[in-house]
Amino acid sequence: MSKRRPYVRSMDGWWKKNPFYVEYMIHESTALFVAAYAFTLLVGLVRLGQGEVAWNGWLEAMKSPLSLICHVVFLLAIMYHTYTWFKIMPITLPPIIVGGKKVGPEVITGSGLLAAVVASVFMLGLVWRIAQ
Amino acid sequence: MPDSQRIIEIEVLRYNPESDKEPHLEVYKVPFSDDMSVLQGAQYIKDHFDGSLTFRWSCRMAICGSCGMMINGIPKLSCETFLRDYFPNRIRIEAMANFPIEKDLVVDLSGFIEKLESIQPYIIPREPRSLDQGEYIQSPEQFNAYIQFTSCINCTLCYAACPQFGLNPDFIGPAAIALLHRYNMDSRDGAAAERMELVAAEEGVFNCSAVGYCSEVCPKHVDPANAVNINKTNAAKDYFLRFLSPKGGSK
Amino acid sequence: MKAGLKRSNAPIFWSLFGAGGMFSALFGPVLVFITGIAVPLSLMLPSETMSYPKMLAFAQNFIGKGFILAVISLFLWFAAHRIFHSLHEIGIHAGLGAKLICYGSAFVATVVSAVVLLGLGF
Amino acid sequence: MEIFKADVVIVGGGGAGLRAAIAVAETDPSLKIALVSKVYPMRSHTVAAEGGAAGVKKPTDSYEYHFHDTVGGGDWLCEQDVVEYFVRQAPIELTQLEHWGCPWSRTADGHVNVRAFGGMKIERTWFAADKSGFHILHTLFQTSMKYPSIKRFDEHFCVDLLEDEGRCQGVVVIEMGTGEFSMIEARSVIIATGGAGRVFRESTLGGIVTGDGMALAYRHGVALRDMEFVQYHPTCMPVTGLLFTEACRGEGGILVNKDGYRYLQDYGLGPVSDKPKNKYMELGPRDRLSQAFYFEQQKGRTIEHPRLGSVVHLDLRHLGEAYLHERLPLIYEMAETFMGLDPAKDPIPIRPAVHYTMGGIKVDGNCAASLKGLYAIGECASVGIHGANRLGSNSLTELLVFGKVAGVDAARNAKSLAPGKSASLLKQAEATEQRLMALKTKTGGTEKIAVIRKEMAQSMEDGCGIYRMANTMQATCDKLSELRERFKNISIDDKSSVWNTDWLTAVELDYQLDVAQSMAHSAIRRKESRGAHQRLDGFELRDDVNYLKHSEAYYVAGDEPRIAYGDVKITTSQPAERVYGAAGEKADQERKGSHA
Ligand SMILES: Cc1cc2nc3c(=O)[nH]c(=O)nc-3n(C[C@H](O)[C@H](O)[C@H](O)COP(=O)(O)OP(=O)(O)OC[C@H]3O[C@@H](n4cnc5c(N)ncnc54)[C@H](O)[C@@H]3O)c2cc1C
Ligand code: SF4
Ligand code: F3S
Ligand code: FES
Repeated sequence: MSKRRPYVRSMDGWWKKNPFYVEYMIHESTALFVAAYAFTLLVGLVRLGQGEVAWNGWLEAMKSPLSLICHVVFLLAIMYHTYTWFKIMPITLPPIIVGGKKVGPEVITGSGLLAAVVASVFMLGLVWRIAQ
Repeated sequence: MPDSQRIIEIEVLRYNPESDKEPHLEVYKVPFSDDMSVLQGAQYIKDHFDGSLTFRWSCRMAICGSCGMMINGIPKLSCETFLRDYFPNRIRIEAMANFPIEKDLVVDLSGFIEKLESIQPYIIPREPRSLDQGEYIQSPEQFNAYIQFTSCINCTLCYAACPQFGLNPDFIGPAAIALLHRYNMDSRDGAAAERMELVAAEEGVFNCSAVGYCSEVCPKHVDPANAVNINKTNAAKDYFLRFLSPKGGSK
Repeated sequence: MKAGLKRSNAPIFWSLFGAGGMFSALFGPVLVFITGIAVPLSLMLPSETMSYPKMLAFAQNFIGKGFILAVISLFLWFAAHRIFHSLHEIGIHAGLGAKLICYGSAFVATVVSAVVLLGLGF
Repeated sequence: MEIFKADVVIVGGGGAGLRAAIAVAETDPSLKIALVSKVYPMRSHTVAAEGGAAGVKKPTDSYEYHFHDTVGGGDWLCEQDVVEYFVRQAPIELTQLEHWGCPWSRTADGHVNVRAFGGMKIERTWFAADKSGFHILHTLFQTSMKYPSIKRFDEHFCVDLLEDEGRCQGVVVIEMGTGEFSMIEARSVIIATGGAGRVFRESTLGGIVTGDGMALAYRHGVALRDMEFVQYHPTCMPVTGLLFTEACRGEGGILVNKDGYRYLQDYGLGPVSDKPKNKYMELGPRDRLSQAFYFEQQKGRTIEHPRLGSVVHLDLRHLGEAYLHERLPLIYEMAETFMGLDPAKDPIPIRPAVHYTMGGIKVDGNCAASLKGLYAIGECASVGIHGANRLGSNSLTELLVFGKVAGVDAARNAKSLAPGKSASLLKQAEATEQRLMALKTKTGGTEKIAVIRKEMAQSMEDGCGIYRMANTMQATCDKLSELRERFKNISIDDKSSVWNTDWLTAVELDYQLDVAQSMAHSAIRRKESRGAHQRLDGFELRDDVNYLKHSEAYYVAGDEPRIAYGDVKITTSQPAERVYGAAGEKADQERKGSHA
């Protein structure tokens, strides 16, 4: 009879054990804020479907201090999501060869962040024009 | 003060399956010099304090892949980690995380080896060639497509780093997928479709949530996270292709 | 190769996750800023930017409909996937229940959005 | 005790063992192969080889050149017929490895590239960056998984051979994870357990390189041949012995003593030139460079370091940081991490360390030992290609060429024989188990493993180092006999079954003592200087009249080994003087002249 008795360690609380994991959990949790924001928009959409009064009520609610505070939090969280999304991007892409050399991870992350900035400016500009 | 009189405290997670119910920490005071690795620290303990201390090692030059352990909670090769970098603090060494502990610092690697075997880690020729025809020709581009993924030393530090493997030991995991990718990307090989079955299976790439720590701790810069994540895209393509073409991707 | 391998259905969810993650990374911050901060406070943008007629017109336009649906639905599919995984990671193995709640709400939200958008006409 | 029945059992999962396993599997898929290794195969020390594997590749090269380099490099103690076969098979085997996926470095047009190596006239060393051994080993290991007939016994420690009816019929192994014994029956047994350099103090070798297989065969009456020839590599890290590859010198690194003087010019390797020149100065053969170090030390011209001992400097500074990063990245990293110095700014302290055992289990050209059914391959074997001094990059090729030879012949042998009598084998296996269990459970021992090991290593270095003298060799022989006695009183802390490395280390030490004895006693009998065996006590010259002979050490239970001598097979190359540097060039020209 074998005397082996392999000991399996518990995974409980693993995410607290290493700063790398803590960061991972934080960036994963930004999804909560994305969801909350999407639900806010969903409510808005439903209100829009219910007519002008309902929609104006929603717009009014968006002006409440609570809503504003929430949205500042959403903004920060989702910006962090954007940052980490592009930070991880290099591991998800096949190697990109430019001029016989592999493009470095910083370049990929940088390009992603740049794309997000461009998209934001474009969107703001578009909305601004429509609003005029 | 001469080097040899400096003493560092090494705390070791000990576990003897025949007498301990669970692992416990023990502290040893080890004299050390600047060029002494953590592995040599462990050897000092074995030679001078307790011959029963058990760990794997061989090459001492970071190439055989046997001496991985958790050093202050981080998966590292103990032969290329130096005591001087921790002194005067205490250093804690433990068996690699996410694996069952067999004894002290030795973990059960049989699951990993089975995974290596399961990925068909050999050339299944695209075009067979006889020895008289000489070597296959590979352009620098073809060579560069896979060479990075050949440098894995099977140290399994990436498994000790990957929480998804910890949570689901059936996950094929970073190093094995990196090796699978190595063969898929080799211009001599033609069996990527055969290997897809495993990539796309429940044990396959979709267990990975892109934590990325595997690549962070890899001592040979294999970037296994990249291999895993590229194959998610491949597997997804294969999945949807099944609906489009009558033959589909793989089975 | 091992026998009895079961193909994972993850690609469906993973693809939605990826699309939503990318979409929210690119447009999330600016949308939050516009709808939640700039318009309510009339900051940079006039407050009638999101007036009923304007929004109605937007929601009745093909592109507008598509955009609204994409934002709400993909954001939620992305979030649902991550949250489901995180629950698993912190050791809450609610299993099927958690799966239903996470992906279910994304699904319901998608359907509701689609119904409302259709109801608003063209 | 569990019993496994195989047709061929291979002990050792390094390059040699794996190549043999594949050869058996390809020869006859119906044969059951047991591959035993005390570490997972990819941990075997083949993994550490950096430089590459020799095989004729360029159109300007020829088998004859490779043959002459090898035989001359071996100081004419090679089996020339075996070398002839070897040089012809080399390119075939290296190509085979390419077909299996080995990522050999390539030229821009996609063909395999070759590099220059010490003692080789023309570039013929196939390499995979500076990790050739690593890639060879992993390629073989992974390819071996293709064959269902290879059953691996990973982390199983071989402790004995089984012999019945005058032939070898299996092995006894301990599963390290459980401490349990099993017996593996087979009609052919191949030993591929690697070198034994760990009997010395400073070596480039991994902890597993303890000469187990040599001792196993030796105890069963098989001769260990040419054991006195132990190669010192001239440029190693002091204390740890880690290797700084020959490429450091190939790229232009120089060796200087404490006065900053390029001392090699004083030892027949000059004159000094600015650029590295093949077979001159730093690019002379390993034995000569290591010998020069010794004399510098004797003359007090080495640098005395409080902790590192006597060293000279490997100076790479003039190559510049950028170039070093490009050409010698691993070496740069090693100097930084292991020694905490920057090779672009500081010279690297180095000294010679033990690197390779030329000798080993005596086998014929089919790798068959004198005990029927037993084969040996790789560094543990002496098939006869290295003679008194191995040329760098010949041994990796040897693993492949002779791994295959042994595999094919072992398969043939297994098919030609009927299975043995299990009962009689089992009795032997049980006796072995009892002997080793007694070693473990015995109490009251006072000798520490680490102490005996240290004394053995120190004494081997003192007596059987780069230069040897009768009195110091005698002291080593005496010391080893003393340690053999003291070993009987060994104490083992760990009494458990699971993963008892304390116990297995003691078993290894037992093997090491045997091998050390065979080396020391072969050395003291050889009253000449040849290749890696250099004496300073009146036998400074080669003596072809009396010693153009292989030494053969035979085990004598409880006593010192018996040394006998065997003939050297000479076909086309008659012994001549081995000269390098300007003298070497002159000799080459004279030879050419006389041929013309
Ligand atoms: C640093 C370094 C660099 C080198 N560079 C080169 C080079 O550039 N070119 C070249 O040609 N040569 C080189 N060499 C030499 C060459 O690498 C070795 O000679 C060769 O790899 C030995 O291979 P092997 O298969 O005989 O043994 P190994 O690879 O050492 O394998 C031995 C096997 O036997 C097993 N084993 C041992 N004892 C037991 C036991 N009791 N029970 C079960 N299993 C056992 C081990 O587990 C292992 O699997 C170098 C050597 C070193 C150390
Ligand atoms: S991928 Fe890196 S960390 Fe993982 S086993 Fe290979 S070398 Fe080790
Ligand atoms: S750490 Fe694990 S989750 Fe993926 S990116 Fe690496 S395999
Ligand atoms: S001992 Fe080989 S990798 Fe550390």
